[in-house]
Amino acid sequence: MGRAFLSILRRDITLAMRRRTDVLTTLFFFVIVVSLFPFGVGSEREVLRMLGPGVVWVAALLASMLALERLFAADYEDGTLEQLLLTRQPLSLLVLAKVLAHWLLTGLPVVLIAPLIGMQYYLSETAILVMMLALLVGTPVLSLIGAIGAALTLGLRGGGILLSLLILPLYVPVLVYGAGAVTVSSVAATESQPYFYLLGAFLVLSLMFAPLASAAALRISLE
Amino acid sequence: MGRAFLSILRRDITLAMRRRTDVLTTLFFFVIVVSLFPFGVGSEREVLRMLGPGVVWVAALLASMLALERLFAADYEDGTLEQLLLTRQPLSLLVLAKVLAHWLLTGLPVVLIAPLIGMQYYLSETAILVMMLALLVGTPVLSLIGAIGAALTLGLRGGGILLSLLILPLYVPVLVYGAGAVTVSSVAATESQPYFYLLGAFLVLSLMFAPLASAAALRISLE
Amino acid sequence: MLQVVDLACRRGDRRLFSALGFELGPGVLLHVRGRNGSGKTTLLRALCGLLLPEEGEIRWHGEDIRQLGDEYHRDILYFGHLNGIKADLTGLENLRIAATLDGDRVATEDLWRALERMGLMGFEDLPTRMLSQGQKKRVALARLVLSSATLWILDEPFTALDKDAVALLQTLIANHVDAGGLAILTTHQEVPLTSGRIERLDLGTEH
Amino acid sequence: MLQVVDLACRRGDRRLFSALGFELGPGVLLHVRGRNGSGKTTLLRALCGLLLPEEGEIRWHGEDIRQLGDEYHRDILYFGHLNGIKADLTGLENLRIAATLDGDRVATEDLWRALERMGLMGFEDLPTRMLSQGQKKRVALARLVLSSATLWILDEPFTALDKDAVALLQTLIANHVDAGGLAILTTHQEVPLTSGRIERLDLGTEH
Amino acid sequence: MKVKWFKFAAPANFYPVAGWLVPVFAVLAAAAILAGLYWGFFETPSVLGGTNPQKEYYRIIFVHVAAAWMSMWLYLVLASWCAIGLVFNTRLSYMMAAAVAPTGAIFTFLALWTGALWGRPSWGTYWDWDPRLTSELILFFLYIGYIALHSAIDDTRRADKAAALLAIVGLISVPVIFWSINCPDPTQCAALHQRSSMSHMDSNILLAMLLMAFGFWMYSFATAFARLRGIILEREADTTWVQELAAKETRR
Amino acid sequence: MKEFLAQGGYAFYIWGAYGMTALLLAIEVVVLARRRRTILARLGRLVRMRGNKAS
Ligand code: HEM
Ligand SMILES: Nc1ncnc2c1ncn2[C@@H]1O[C@H](COP(=O)(O)OP(=O)(O)OP(=O)(O)O)[C@@H](O)[C@H]1O
Ligand SMILES: Nc1ncnc2c1ncn2[C@@H]1O[C@H](COP(=O)(O)OP(=O)(O)OP(=O)(O)O)[C@@H](O)[C@H]1O
Ligand SMILES: [Mg+2]
Ligand SMILES: [Mg+2]
Repeated sequence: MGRAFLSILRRDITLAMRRRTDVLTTLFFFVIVVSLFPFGVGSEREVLRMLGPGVVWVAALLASMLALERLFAADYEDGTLEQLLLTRQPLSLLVLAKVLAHWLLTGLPVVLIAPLIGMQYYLSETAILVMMLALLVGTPVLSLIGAIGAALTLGLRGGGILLSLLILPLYVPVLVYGAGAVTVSSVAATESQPYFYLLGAFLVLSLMFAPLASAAALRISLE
Repeated sequence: MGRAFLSILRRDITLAMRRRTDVLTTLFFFVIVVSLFPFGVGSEREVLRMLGPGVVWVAALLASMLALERLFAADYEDGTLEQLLLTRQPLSLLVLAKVLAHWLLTGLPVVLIAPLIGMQYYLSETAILVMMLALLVGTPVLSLIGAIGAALTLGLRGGGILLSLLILPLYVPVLVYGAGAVTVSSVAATESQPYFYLLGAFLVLSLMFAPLASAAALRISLE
Repeated sequence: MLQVVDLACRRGDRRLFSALGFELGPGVLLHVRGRNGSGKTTLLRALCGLLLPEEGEIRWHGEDIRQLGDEYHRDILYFGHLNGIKADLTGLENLRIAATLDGDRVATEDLWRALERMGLMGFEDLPTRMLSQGQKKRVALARLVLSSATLWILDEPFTALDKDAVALLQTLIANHVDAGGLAILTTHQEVPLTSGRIERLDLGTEH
Repeated sequence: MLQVVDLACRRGDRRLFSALGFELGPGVLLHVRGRNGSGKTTLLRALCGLLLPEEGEIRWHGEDIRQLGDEYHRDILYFGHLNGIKADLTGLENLRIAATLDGDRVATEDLWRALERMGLMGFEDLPTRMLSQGQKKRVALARLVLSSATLWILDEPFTALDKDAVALLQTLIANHVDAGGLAILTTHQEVPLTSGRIERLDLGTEH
Repeated sequence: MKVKWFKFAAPANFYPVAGWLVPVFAVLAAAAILAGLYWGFFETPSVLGGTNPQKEYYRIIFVHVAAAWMSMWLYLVLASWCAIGLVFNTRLSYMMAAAVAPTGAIFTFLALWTGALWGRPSWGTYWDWDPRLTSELILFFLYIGYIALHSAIDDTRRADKAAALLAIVGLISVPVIFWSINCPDPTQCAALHQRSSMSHMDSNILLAMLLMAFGFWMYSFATAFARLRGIILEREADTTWVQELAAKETRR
Repeated sequence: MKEFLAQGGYAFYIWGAYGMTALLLAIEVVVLARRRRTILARLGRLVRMRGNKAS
């Protein structure tokens, strides 16, 4: 079982590395969306500082969601997903491996680039640190929840946008507490502690249930 | 030639109507993205009024871009695009038909729902009117420019996000003048006139060149 | 009519064939043969103008097809590994669009008849997504019934078809060639080809 | 070993077959026949458990396959219309992952040998995207060489293969069946099947 | 007397039962709604006292509250049928779920719309990012998601199951979403909008409101069963009983 | 009557709310009825087709 998990993980990472752009594009998308706002909103320092956390989180949400669309799609189209269903491994384990790979390739880079973005929006150093932490705990939740939607919309025309319709509402709690933690940290960094407890709880819950739900959804979609 | 144009136009609209949700999902995506911001930013009236035009335009950009990803992809995957290349019709004409269908299905609904969004962000009535007009002139430009990117990234893995990387920067002028027109209109509606001239000029230019460029890009992608 | 001069094609970093030359007059069927990966599909796509050959020239009525452009497209019909039909449209709609784009004004009755000829009675009104592998292929091949093109380029048209369909397709090709058309095809299946003049081209021998 | 009781399947709003029943012991090759759209693919997918039949039951060693779940997957190998290989990985990598997921620990040498056996010498290290139609199919079929599954379910495995590959695949199937395995396959091509006991199942007669 | 309830789980048997029930519920709905409207418009004061007086516009309450209640209740019903369908694999429960969804979406939209029209005179704005309003909006998105997913898949069996799974995931998330919007700061929650005066509400108003809510409930039954009949006919089109029925209908 | 319709100057809001409610519910009922008719018509056509084939 462990070997199967690792094998899928390695496979997905290799695939992404073959097309090296894959990793970079999510990142660039995130950066571009965040950088677009000042064009639309104006570039006053106070305004941007207030907007910062919200914009970063919304952009992270969108980036994660966009990349999710392809989470199972490629495997579905070339028939490898069918084959994954027919192996002797528990499907939810394989799903977890795929989600982990996905997060390593799209979520983690976003966390790492956050300081740069924070600077664009004149955030303080504590705020930037809190933002990185919040993203670190929050983005895996996004990937896990998103996997359910990706599995459900597999192979449907216009799937990408349907997917966003289905899962963006489910992302709201993460968005609220993720952005909240950063905003509150401007008072004192410790203020954001309860936010992190909640984000952590979301992570644990989604780790437990999302792979099962995604596996069930995949079985349905491939019927 | 006219018949071929109409035939493609009708085909793409029929295809979208077969899955009636296609049209609605772009719309709902737009609405959802716009509604997400207050969760991240907070819901003070003054802040939201300031953000409104920027958020609406960024959301329109993203919605148009996401839908664009599938503009040629479906035709590419099932081989119909290959066949379009081999007809006796000028390819740029067929491309124009496809872009027009795309705009009717995704751009126009966004224009029509804008007033509702304006209300969520406490915009004044003139501002809402100006926003609708600006979207009406600006969204076709987005579709036309996007088509070039869509043609270039055809069949590449992670194409969606690569596409955004290529075309979002090109969208910036439209974003700046589109959002600018709305913001400026809070002073006086006539203030926004020069913005509209510019948006109109963008539209004319992209109508002339984008179909040709897209056709050339398609030829390259299919080699 | 079709003249291939000193053609060379490369995929990736392997040169598949070079100095390939032949000439085909009306009423000829060319059967391109070769083992898997010998470059048949590559050659056919080059003949359509979808792929730029590395060297050499392809002439149609004496003119380079790159100069001819859309005019050349009027005279050819290409059928590749992909079916080229939209899964969400019915067989009828697919066929109508194909005909319109080829510039032919075809009556709906003719479309029905073409589909019926392909053994799709009762399935014309289903989205092709709901058809089996072979039925999809039949829908795609219905274009042959209506086509007014002179040069047919068919890449493995027989796969996934059952016996009846194979026989039908054979007749179609034979009729086309007998009427002075040109056909170029590949197939691995043992299909007896019985048309006017049959030529064979073997690829991949140098490999 | 495999027992099909009173099976009925429906696609869309058409019932494809009903009251289908048969039993296969070891060393049997079942050739499912029928015209395009008669339900062969549907039956094969149901036998894998990928598709829930409308009625009836499929038993493996006397137990319902739905109860068996992943245990049943250990014993079967399915090969469908899609190749199930990743275009961006090389043939070798594709094969290694397939073997790992099947739970077998396979040495790299065996992988090389399997690919060589399929006539892919010199192509093992290319991303499969760069292979021709038939070569892709060969990569996918290399799984058969390594497989330890008892029941092979093959949906049109011969399409796109050239003569050598067809002959090779025939030998593979024959060896498997002679060694007490079970194979179920469909094909429209005229391929002489020469294995232990051959049974035929004709679908679509009621249509 | 022992009733074999599971007998009705077969669409063929439930079809006539539903046909029977539709007019009954329709009549009940019409009666309750008319009575509620009468009571609401003619037996209630035109100004509600208090520190912050509500003028005539408070009469929106009769549609607003009824629609808001139905929107939440119907989602619960929808998700329950979906769960039953997934567990017992009964076709009828999926059909029930699909039949309820559009009505639920309509009521959700109405709660939003009427709330907005109430908010303008009462709060001075059509929309506010108040927790209850916002979660109603999200509920609307969930309904739309269910319907969109269901209609995006044309293999009905897959559509049923996939949409059912989505509905259940949504059901689990609704409380979390509601609570996260309501308490954007985990240490203290924002106030709910006007949770207050239900207990000391004018009894006439209460009566009218309850009548309207009952009427909407009955209306939901009627439309859901009517839609269910359509769905059954569509999906069982090639069974003999439907064909006999169709033959009978056309002969008439 | 006029006074009733005016609703103390809040006619727009009240009738806007009730009007939309009435409209949507009415549309739903009409759509349901129309859909039933089309389904029956299609089934009828199917029956006739089958009948023709049998005879
Ligand atoms: C979950 C959905 C909702 C429920 C259960 C609900 C329920 C209620 C109830 C029971 C009242 C009467 C409060 C009282 O006792 O005075 C009320 C009032 C009101 N609701 Fe809602 N509502 C919901 C959604 C909405 C929405 C979406 C809006 C706006 C778009 C809205 C706007 C209002 C307004 C403006 C009032 C009048 C408040 C006042 O007294 O000034 N409600 N709602
Ligand atoms: N997704 C689907 N939805 C509805 N009907 C379908 C679907 N897929 C296939 N069908 C129908 O089911 C029937 C059987 O299809 P199936 O793919 O099993 O045929 P087959 O015997 O494998 O044919 P072929 O030889 O062409 O591969 C066909 O008539 C087709 O119209
Ligand atoms: N996209 C590509 N990039 C690089 N090389 C390619 C690509 N496509 C094909 N090739 C190589 O070109 C060669 C010829 O491929 P082609 O598809 O023309 O073969 P074919 O004769 O049609 O074979 P088959 O009978 O299997 O269809 C193959 O050896 C393959 O490795
Ligand atoms: Mg080929
Ligand atoms: Mg098949």
